[in-house]
Amino acid sequence: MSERTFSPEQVEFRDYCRRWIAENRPAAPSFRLPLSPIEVMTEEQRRYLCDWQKRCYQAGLIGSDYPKEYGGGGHRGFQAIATQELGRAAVPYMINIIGLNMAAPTILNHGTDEQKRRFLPPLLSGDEIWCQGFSEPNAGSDLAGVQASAVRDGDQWIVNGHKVWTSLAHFASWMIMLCRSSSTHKYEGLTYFIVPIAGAKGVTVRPLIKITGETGFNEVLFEDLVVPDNLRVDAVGKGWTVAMTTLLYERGAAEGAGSGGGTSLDERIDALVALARGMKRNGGSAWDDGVIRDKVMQLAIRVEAMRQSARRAKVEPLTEHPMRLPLQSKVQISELLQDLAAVALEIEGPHASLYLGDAHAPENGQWPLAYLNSYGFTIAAGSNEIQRNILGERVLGLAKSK
Amino acid sequence: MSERTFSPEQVEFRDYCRRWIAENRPAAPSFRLPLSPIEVMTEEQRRYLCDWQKRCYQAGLIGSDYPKEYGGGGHRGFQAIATQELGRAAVPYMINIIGLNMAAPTILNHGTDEQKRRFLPPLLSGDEIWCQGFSEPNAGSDLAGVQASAVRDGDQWIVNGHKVWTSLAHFASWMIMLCRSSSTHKYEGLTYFIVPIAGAKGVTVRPLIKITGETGFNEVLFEDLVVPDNLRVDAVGKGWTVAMTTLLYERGAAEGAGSGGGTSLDERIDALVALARGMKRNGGSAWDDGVIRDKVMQLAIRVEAMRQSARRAKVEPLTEHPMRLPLQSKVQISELLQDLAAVALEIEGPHASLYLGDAHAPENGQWPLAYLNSYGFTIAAGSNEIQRNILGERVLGLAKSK
Amino acid sequence: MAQPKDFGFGSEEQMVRDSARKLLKDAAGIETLRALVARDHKAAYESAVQPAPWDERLWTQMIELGWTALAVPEDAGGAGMKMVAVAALAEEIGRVAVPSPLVSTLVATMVLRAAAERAAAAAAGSGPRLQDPPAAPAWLERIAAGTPATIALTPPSGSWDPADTAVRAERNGSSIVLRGEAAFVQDARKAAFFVVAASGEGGVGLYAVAADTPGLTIRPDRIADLTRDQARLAFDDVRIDTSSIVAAPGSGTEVVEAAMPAMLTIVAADLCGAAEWQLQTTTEYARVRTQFDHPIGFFQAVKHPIVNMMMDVDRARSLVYAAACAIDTDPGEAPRLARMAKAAASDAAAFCSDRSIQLHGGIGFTWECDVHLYVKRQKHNQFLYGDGSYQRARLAALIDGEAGGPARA
Amino acid sequence: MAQPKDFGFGSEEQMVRDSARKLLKDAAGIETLRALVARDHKAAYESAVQPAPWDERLWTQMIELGWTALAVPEDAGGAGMKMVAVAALAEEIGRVAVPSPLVSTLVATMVLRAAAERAAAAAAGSGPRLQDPPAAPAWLERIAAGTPATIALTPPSGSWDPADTAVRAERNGSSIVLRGEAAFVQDARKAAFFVVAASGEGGVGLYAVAADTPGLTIRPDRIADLTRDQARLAFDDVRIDTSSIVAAPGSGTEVVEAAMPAMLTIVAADLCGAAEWQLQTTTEYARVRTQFDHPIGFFQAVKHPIVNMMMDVDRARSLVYAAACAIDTDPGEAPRLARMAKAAASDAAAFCSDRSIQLHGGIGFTWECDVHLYVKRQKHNQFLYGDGSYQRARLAALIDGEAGGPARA
Repeated sequence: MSERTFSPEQVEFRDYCRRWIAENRPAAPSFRLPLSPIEVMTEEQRRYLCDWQKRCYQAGLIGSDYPKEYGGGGHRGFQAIATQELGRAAVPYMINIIGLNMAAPTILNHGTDEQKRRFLPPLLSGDEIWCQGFSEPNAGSDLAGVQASAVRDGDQWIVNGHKVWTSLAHFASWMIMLCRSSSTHKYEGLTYFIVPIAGAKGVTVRPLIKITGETGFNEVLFEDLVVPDNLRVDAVGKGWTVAMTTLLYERGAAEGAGSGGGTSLDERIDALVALARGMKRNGGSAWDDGVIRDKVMQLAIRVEAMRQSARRAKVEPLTEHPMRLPLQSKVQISELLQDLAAVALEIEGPHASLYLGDAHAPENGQWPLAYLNSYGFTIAAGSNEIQRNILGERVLGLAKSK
Repeated sequence: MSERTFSPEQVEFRDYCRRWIAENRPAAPSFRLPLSPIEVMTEEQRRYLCDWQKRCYQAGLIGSDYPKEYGGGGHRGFQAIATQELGRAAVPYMINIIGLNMAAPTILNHGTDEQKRRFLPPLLSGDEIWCQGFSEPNAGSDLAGVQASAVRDGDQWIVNGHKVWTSLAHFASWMIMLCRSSSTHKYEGLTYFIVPIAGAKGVTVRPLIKITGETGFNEVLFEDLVVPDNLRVDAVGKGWTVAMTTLLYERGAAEGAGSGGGTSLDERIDALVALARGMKRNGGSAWDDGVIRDKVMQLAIRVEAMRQSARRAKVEPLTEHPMRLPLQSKVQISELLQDLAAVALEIEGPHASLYLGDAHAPENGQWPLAYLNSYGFTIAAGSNEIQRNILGERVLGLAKSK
Repeated sequence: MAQPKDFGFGSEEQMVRDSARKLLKDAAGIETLRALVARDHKAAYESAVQPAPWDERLWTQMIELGWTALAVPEDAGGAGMKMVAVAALAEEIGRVAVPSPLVSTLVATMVLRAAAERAAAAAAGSGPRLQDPPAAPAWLERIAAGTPATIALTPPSGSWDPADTAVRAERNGSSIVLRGEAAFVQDARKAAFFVVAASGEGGVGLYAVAADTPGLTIRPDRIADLTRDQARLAFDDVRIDTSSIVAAPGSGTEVVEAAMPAMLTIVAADLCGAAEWQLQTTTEYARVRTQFDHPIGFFQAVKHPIVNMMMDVDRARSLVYAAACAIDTDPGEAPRLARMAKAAASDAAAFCSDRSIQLHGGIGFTWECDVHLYVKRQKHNQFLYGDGSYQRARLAALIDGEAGGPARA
Repeated sequence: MAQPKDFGFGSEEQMVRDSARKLLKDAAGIETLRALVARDHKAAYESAVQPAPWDERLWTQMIELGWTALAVPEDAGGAGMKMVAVAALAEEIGRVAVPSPLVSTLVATMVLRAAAERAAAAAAGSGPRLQDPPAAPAWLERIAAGTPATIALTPPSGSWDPADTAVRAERNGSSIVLRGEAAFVQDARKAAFFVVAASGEGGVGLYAVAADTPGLTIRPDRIADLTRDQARLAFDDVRIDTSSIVAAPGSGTEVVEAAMPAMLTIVAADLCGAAEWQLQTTTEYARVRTQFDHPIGFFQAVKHPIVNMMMDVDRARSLVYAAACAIDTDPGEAPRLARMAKAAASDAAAFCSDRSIQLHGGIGFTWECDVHLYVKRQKHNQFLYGDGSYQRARLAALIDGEAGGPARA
């Protein structure tokens, strides 16, 4: 974001955002807010966060760049400003992260006008929560191995199957879902749907417990769910293409920030330095330890590089293959978050044993939690092993590993 | 080697070795001796080193544990002592390293009595130099993909093919060679031979130039070479099994030490510390740099662990799968040597640019040379990628990556 | 290297290891562990006070098999077994990740042993005279008889140097008063007494304090690892007598330093046993789990990391037995080898933990999969007494302190 | 981050880059390079004096295309192009690994530019008054006109801090005498003059010294990299006059510090270009080379390292243009971003070099395979002005020096 190149409108909007946030910052909740929206578990957390997203939406800080007719602000280059200001202010994140970061851009890119009018406004306002149904028990990392079936029946589809890793499904009205509409072709046999979750007949949502001891992500079972054809996204057999679009936007989800604030990566680096300065290690502070300094700086470099690569990806003369940088971001961010947490534990030393809610845990024990949760990002949405296959095959043209 | 458990004979032998080495240490040559025997290039180097090996052999410091009838000393537990004393004394290495470390043990394990009587004595004395013919232009890392053919013709074999990476072939009388005797089975189609090199009809030795600019390893072409059947090692179709035995003993070759001295890994660690103490880095010495200290200590730990694993491999109750430790040593040592050299370059900083023979190069520029040569060990004799397949498949029972 | 080729691991040591393997296989399998510590995720992490479940019946069996007496010198009623036997036992404990005070008790034993040796040396006149009779042997006898114990040497800052202790000792006449805090006390709620480092005039001393001594409060930490408990000890005018002085003021840091190689070796052995479980479990999963029409172990992105796990474990395991053997036969080598063993084991545990989750894929991220139980135990032990880079910093300091290269420093 | 979204990389900069790509593709292909530097392995490493072959005709074309004038300010007869253009040019040079004095000349240009700016500031009264007329512009004009130059700031110890220079300057009247040694001078045998750091009363100054000045001896090093030459300069009573004083005594270190971000960015860009060649070449080999009935790129043990090479290169490349853009538009950010760029590029080069040999297998170990030419150039640049961990140590020091976190320090 180059403030130097701001238009007068953008400058004005930035100032407006700052004012509005200053005046409308929500009171800290009496209960713990999880680190990331995909860990939201309780009804009181949901209500608090939905209320916050709605107010941001009404104030124009969410959906700013979406067309007016789809419930957006109809601006250009406003959302990044609002997002940045929300981030700087470190206010709560947007709960409808999967809707905002994955469903909305997918629908905008591939959906019908009818779908856009119907789904985008309540998505942006947070009135309807969204979840994602890609992973399956037997297709964890082989996304194209999806088996949940959609069988055409006149102008509707009968959906059966089993999805896992569906964060927020326990609150969700809708799911973006990848289904197998034909078993003859692996990739061309996939079709992409919007399917109802809350209260829908034939849908069962079961919470799964994570290694952290948190719930907050689910498995969803479909038994003869009836889905009208007008909830199909893009053409029959185009599911893989649409899913790739969705994954391109998942970045935000992995970062745990969402389109609306949360801790920025820069802030996490600052936090590591502060943490290291405060921790005793081998006679001095951890920050005096050359190895710790080196590791923290390696992370700082990766954070900066990610920001600069996102910037370079938009500069055509400085990019080769158009997918070369975008397809890297999932691997980069998920591994960065993992290494960040691992280094934080090293800095904490014995304090790394202290878990969430321990009276003496540094930063309330968030780092051991973040470390465990980081595997959600390196495993989900196409494990990083598969991401590397995709990069090698689609970008570099190496032979398919399967 | 536990001196505490030495028998009186061993103590006496150790003292004898020390005395003999002290009295017979060869005069430093007027020319440069390469870091490792497989880099020996010139005739004067060969003569100097062959003479040294012969004197060690005659003194009983080489072949000490081989049976008397095969030209050995007929002792038990003497060779390790002699090797250790030669190592401590940092005298020149044994030039016939491939003979000593690979051919001799293979022949002893799989050869006929006739073969042992014929080949072992001149091998131990260094009168006959040996080389190894496993790798081929199209079977670099796929050892079982060997194409050099041996076609039976009565009681002899006709050998055709092309071997690469044959260090010392330009001096060698004999080669241990893996040939394809049947194209129907990949593994069972291999047979192992002893074949003549020097002066043999149908054999051409061509030097290859390494990335270091050194020659010292070759390609060997075979055109209708006639090999009598009594030079076959073990049964027809048993070649793969015999080759595995050979590779088990290659360890020494990778270490560049050979059965008789050279720089020990401990000495290389000491050298790194000394180097770091002498190099300026960021205001202090490189040894004051926490990152450098950490990296050198990581290497020291790997060196010690390798020694202790070799020790543990012989203690049945502390090992699981019998091949688990032995099959690791090639990967471990080759990567250790590579990382050692890479860290040495980091310590040297700008001095790492100075190559062999530069007046101001630390340690005469050996480290940049050692770094480049280290790839010989990670690539040759089954690349480390293949070694990891073998470990995963043969030791852990994972599915063959073929 | 003046040590027996076979690490001195003979038939006696093998018997200890094999009987341990047998008992633990029957009494502490993975199902038992899961039922014991992971039945309810809410209870595990959200109870007001974190539960610290352990199998006291199993503990009785351990005592009957003589595991607490194992490392206690014979003259204190113990079996006086070699360190290689203790290491093998700790390795088996790690392999099953069983919650019990055994490892903490073995560690406390090592400190008390060092204290007793020093006191004996002093009595023999080869050290400074003592004003009080040596108390360590009596406490060792209690351990031999089956009393669980643990050490409390570490201040809230987490410094591993007992000289930094945050407990003060004040003596008047034959009674000593302790004030302050000790943190990161392992298995505190299972121990019957603590070996406490406290500073006072004369320097740091070590004191054995019964868990039920008035003025001593045990404040449980909330930790990630479900296979142990950890606590802070608050000393509010805790009054003890001279029979509690296991290391006289001024000798405490030296005693701990003497015991440190054994302490590091025990934790490193525990790490190795657990890492081997992670290796075997991940290997088994890679054999049976199929994707893209192959068992995932077919793919080098799975196979090669597993092979690297194996090589890390073996590196660490070889160093553990080398360190243990040095403690038995070649003490001068022990500090270097023990630091190396803890460094290698900590790094192996970190890598094996990382890959064991990742390679299990989605299932590995769920509570129902046992992998997380070991990951959390490994992360805990990785940092206990200092992680890999901490140990390497100490190794480099050893080199600066002495002549010769690292490989023999 | 107050910088243009597109790094300010517009049509002009693109034209420079594209014309460079075209010329170098035609005039400096891999066959040309091999024929130039690697025809004879004995000559390369065993001649009494190591040869330093370069294509002087190509150099003339570079001058004609205005590459030496590119970074020279317009008021000194240059094109005064942006740093992003200079970075793009350096990247193209690295991609073909062509031996030429261009990179060294660009680096010298950056130091002279910083010197000229400081002198101008001084003249404008915003700095200490100067006793001599500023000489830097005149030397910049020579470069613009096509004179190759290089810097000589580094003592034999290899310290990158010009304050440690091993050259002494002694002034009497209008003449200065230089005595001592400068080491690690890049392309010394191709340069027509050197920018030398020398200490004297008043502190470290910078002096431009023609290569043929009496008393100056160029002693070529024997180096591994065949795509450049490096030498030591011996100054035996080298007499120069005030027209050689490009930075007055006391201002030398400051000037070099001001130029350092640009110096680091140029070398980092060179590293990125060469790393991209290593990536593409290794990728191509993995596509065509078949083993086990598959192109080796089929195997994840080959595919995934190549993908990691790509991610390393992209990380570094993004930082290079960020640093260059900061130098153009946001100087406060430049030191941090340039150190990051050099760190990332050095590490990327190290990894790409390592894998480019290993994944080429047997052939990659032979002289006939071009891979080694790039590996040696990369190892050289990896350490020039400090490798990855050196840069990170400086970055951490930046944080200690300033408020705010590393990401904005």
